[in-house]
Amino acid sequence: MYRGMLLGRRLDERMIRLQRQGRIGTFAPIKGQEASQIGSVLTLRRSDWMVPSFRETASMLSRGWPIEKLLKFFAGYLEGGQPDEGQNDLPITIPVATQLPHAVGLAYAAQYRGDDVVVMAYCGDGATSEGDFHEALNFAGVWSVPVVFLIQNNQWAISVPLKKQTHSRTIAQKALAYGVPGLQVDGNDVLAVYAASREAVARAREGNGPTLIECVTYRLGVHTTADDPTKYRSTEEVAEWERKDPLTRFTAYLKKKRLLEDGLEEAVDAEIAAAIQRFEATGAAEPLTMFEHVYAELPPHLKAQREQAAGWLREGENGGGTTAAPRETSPPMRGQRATRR
Amino acid sequence: MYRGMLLGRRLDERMIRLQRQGRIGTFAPIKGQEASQIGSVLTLRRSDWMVPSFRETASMLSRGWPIEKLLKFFAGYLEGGQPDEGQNDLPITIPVATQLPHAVGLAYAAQYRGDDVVVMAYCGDGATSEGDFHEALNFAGVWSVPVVFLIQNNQWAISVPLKKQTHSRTIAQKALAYGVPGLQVDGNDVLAVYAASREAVARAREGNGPTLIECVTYRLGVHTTADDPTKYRSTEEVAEWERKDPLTRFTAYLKKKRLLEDGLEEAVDAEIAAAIQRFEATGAAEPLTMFEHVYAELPPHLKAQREQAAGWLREGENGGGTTAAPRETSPPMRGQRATRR
Amino acid sequence: MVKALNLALLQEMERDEDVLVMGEDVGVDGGVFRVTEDLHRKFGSKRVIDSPLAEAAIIGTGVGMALYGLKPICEIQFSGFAFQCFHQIENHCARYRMRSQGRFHVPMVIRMPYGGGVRALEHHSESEEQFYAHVPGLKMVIPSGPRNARALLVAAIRDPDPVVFFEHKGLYHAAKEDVPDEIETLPIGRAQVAREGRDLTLVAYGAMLRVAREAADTLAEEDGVEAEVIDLLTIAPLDRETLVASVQKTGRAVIVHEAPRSFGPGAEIAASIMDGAFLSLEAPIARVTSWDVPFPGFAREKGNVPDVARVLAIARDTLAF
Amino acid sequence: MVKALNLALLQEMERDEDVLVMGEDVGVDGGVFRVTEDLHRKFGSKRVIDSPLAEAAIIGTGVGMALYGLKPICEIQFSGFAFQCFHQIENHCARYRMRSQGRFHVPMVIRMPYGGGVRALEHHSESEEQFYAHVPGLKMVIPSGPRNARALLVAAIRDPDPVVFFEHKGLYHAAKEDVPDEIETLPIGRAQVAREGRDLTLVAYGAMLRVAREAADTLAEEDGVEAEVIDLLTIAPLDRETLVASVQKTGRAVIVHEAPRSFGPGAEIAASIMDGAFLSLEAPIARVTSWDVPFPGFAREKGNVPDVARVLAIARDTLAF
Ligand SMILES: Cc1ncc(C[n+]2csc(CCOP(=O)(O)OP(=O)(O)O)c2C)c(N)n1
Ligand SMILES: Cc1ncc(C[n+]2csc(CCOP(=O)(O)OP(=O)(O)O)c2C)c(N)n1
Ligand SMILES: [Mg+2]
Ligand SMILES: [Mg+2]
Repeated sequence: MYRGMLLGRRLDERMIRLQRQGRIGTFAPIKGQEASQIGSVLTLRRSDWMVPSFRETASMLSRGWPIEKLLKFFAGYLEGGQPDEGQNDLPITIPVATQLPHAVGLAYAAQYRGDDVVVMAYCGDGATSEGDFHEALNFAGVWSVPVVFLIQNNQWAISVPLKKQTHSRTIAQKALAYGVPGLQVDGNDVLAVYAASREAVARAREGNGPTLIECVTYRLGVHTTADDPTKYRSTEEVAEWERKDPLTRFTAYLKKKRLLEDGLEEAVDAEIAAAIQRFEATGAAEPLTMFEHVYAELPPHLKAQREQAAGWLREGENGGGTTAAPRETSPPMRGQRATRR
Repeated sequence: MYRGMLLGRRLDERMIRLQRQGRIGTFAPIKGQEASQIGSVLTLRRSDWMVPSFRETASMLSRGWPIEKLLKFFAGYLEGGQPDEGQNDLPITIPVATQLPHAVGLAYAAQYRGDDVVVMAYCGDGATSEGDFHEALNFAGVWSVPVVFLIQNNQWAISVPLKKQTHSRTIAQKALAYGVPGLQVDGNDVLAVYAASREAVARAREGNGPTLIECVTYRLGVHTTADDPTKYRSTEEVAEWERKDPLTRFTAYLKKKRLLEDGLEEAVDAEIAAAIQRFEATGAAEPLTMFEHVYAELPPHLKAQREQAAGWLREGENGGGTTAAPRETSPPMRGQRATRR
Repeated sequence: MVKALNLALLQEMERDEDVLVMGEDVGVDGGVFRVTEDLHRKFGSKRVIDSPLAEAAIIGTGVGMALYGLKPICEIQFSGFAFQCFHQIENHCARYRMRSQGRFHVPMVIRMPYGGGVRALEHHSESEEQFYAHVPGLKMVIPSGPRNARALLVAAIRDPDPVVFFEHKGLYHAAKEDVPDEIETLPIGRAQVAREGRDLTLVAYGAMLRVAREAADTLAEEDGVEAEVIDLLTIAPLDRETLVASVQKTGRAVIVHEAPRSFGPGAEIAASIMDGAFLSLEAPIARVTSWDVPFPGFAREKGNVPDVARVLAIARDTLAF
Repeated sequence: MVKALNLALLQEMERDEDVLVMGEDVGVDGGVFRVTEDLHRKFGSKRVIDSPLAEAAIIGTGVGMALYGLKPICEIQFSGFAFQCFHQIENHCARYRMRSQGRFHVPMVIRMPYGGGVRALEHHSESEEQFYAHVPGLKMVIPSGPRNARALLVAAIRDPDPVVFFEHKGLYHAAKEDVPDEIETLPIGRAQVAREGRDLTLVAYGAMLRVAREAADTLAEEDGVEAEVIDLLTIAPLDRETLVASVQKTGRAVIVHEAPRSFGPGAEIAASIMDGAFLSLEAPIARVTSWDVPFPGFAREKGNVPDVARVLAIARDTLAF
């Protein structure tokens, strides 16, 4: 549990540096939300399903996503969205709240097949304003399927604070609209999150339907690496929440109980460093694979387009690299008319 | 009040006959919901706005929509969706729940301009499942705008009963998700609806924001004239609700109080008959007007298309009729190539 | 055509337990057009699901079921209400294979009634095929009659990719045809030559096929012109081979569709034919379509939707070019 | 271009109290691309509205405001998230004039950043103009640089019809140009000849204009070919006159866009040119576009989005036809 939180935090910090160096693109750090993620995800079995939003690094790592896959995702390789065969997770979803109905559908399918499966779906406070949130919760309620909606209420949706997001006093009470139990927990207390999630997962597993859990937490860092939070929130507010940092808090608790292993930080850092090495060793993306996963079989027009693209690559100066298209100075290709159909 | 309910009921019956005769197309009867509609709409001032769904005949008549306009709408003339200049109503909206955000926007605009305006928006129980319902309510709550959401919970959305529509015990409690007051009233008691609506309208007018009102009522007839409710609900259920018929109930009440005017039925029927005559006297739709309301000004491609269509009409055997295109036997038009651009 | 579609659903559900049906009023009521009639009685409410009124969740939960390995057939009650779920279709149905680099795919069918000419209310008469045809990862199918409707629906259900399946409301009851007992399929992605000819190619699909056929008959009778009629059946991926081969022979083409003209399906069909048969073209490829207006209410629809007379006139223009 | 757009908003808001700005993060934060920077400070939170996270309601409430007589400018944070509100756009923005037979209209602008080449996440790099161009009742505008962006945005705000206004992310900071102090407008519905030529017509818009221009320069230098470059500026209604006039002169055309090819905007452009300039055509009209694949992640985007080399090669093919 602690390891998961620590790994999340340390990787976050490393990723910010990688982003600054241009080795990965925009991503969403999790600093401050480690407890909400780890406390909840650990209540799942391997056979259960996890449906992340875009800020669940810690949950994903805990589910076994290799670090280098996450890095790839944020480096613009869709390979980073490919769970291993048999791994019951959906990939990162960028369009806010759109993953929630998928979670409900998975839960329905599991129930239909008679499988002992619970689905946990993540989203943020801002996501609760989307129509998809509403429709997913409503379907889950009517169908009484085994799904847990884990809302990380980190107080902000980019620059929009909760009070501009909804006039509802809590997110938890939104569950009432669907006849679904709603809980609110201190999302910075990993044990509280664990307890609430365990209850919800158990309820789902026993066939008693969905639960909504609101984890009250805080995004201590930037929204994404493209964001400047000083434009919209005060340093006092951040400082106040920094005092409630879930990692500091759990560290103190474990220290008091003398439960903290030695050398954990070093081990975690070494794991990250090794993964980054593996990430950096991955070759440039093969552009032609973009034709591979459009349909099960390549239809004629895509075959033609693929051939045309392949022709480009063969003739291009730097064919095969990430910047696959021939540069403007390369000899232009001719005679492709036949494949243009 | 009584007159409005009676007019709604009688017109309903006449419209069903018109539909059976093929003089209008599919429409949605209101039988059983007259109290919910009249009790609510009468709390509005003329300067307020009314935003109907597709089953608000009584509300619309009460707001001054001429009967023949409604008939035109259901006869496939979009002229039936044209409110008079200065009439603060939106036209009938077919896509379920999509009108609700419009109501919120109207209310925002009124508040922005400082106008003393309340907006009342109608929808059904089924509509509450749509994302647009959720998003509209949420915006209304955050913005605290003068809007009343009047939900006619008539127990069915076509063939889907309320318990398959949502697992929420009431529709009223859905308001909690938005920090908005929610009321449930007996929608078959016109005075109760009036009282609740008056309270909500007053709250809005005083700047205290939106209210959701759930009118518990029942659709006694078919969903639309294309529907066969015997496929999905029992005659016992219908019979039970027929005993609660809001019109019978209000008639009995007024009779007891000796408040019922004589000759009302005849007057209402005469009004309907006159309107139907006017409706039947309207000429066939001029097809070329379909180009008129696409943009403020006709762009070149529509000018060309309009000319081409006009050519058809001139040459067609039965040009100018509702079945505007020339029949297959008419001499085909030539030389339109120039306008095809 | 309603019966043929119903038979396809029935037989595929009998064949494969993973096939589910979901949508508004598809269960007890049997669908507002009766396409899912009796399925609820036969397969129960877990397999024939009367969903709440929310298109995005119908598709969104369908995606989840498909990711799990089921084969949901989702009905959108009218194509005019499918924009409510367009984000789920574009963001996810069409992309899950790519987004997960092949780990997942979405073997789902999205059925919807489309098209005009049936005296329907606002938003009930449109032809929106273009929106789906432009989305990579989707397949877009429109049958023109009972037999091919059934065969294509079976193929769509078995297809590992998401298929948007349009059913013309005007054909539901009008079109009658004998349909064999045993299951048939037709390949998705293939057009059919519905009538052979050498003077002109008429391209159509859905309810416009009949219009094109009748125009071809009249041309033969009155003008001595033999028009080839191509029934697209699949809009995307477009069967360019069949189109090009025909126009290489005829040199002239007229495309007929109900969708508005500008940026419509006829544009791609024309552009593709030009790509492949440029040197054979003896006249510009013409398009007979609805006008570029929002559907103007059914009192005016006859002036909007293409009919035989319009096709004939434009065909004669094209022949005389 | 960000500054030019910001100036247009500022000046129009100063000029007309009915102009409002609404969207996610457009207020205090000034927009994720800073297009609405400082407006919140100047006009307050009633006119520059930080909305909750719900695209359909942003457009839906915007429609309501417009029906009341205001002129909302709605920002969708990225065009990839606009399908969440596509039903409001198609059902209502585009149709209220028709639906109410002229009693109401929707003088609203829907701004969104679009396009690839900026190393962005999934759903952040697409070009969806086709979807809007096919909807009757909408206008669809895409500027290619700061000055025309500002002039077109002003025109869009003043336009009585709903305008979908795409801003290419790659131009926000890259494109620099002097912009005069006084307000300028450009007519919506008119293309511009960005470079005159007599041998070939290159049609482009948005970020592809630069690509087409560079290709034209190279053609002049290396091949002695004078290409005419047309900057569409408005996608719909399409300025067919300008296109046809150009190709009547050059006889050859290559269309460049970032949207996927099939059923894309290039199809209509090609079909329209064929309609109007058939007898002048000396080669099939070619299209240089992104491939028909979902956006494949930015590690592969250079292989997907058209570049100068591809345009050159296809242009030379077309010239050699
Ligand atoms: C449908 C959609 N609209 C807009 C965005 C842009 N966007 C990305 S994250 C975000 C805010 C999300 O807030 P919240 O749900 O609270 O999650 P958090 O970022 O706080 O984790 C926005 C507006 C998006 N990704 N998807
Ligand atoms: C977005 C959308 N989806 C589906 C439909 C088809 N439809 C028309 S009415 C209706 C049921 C509406 O139920 P409810 O909201 O309870 O209103 P009621 O008909 O009971 O008045 C449906 C599904 C529609 N008009 N719009
Ligand atoms: Mg948040
Ligand atoms: Mg109802």
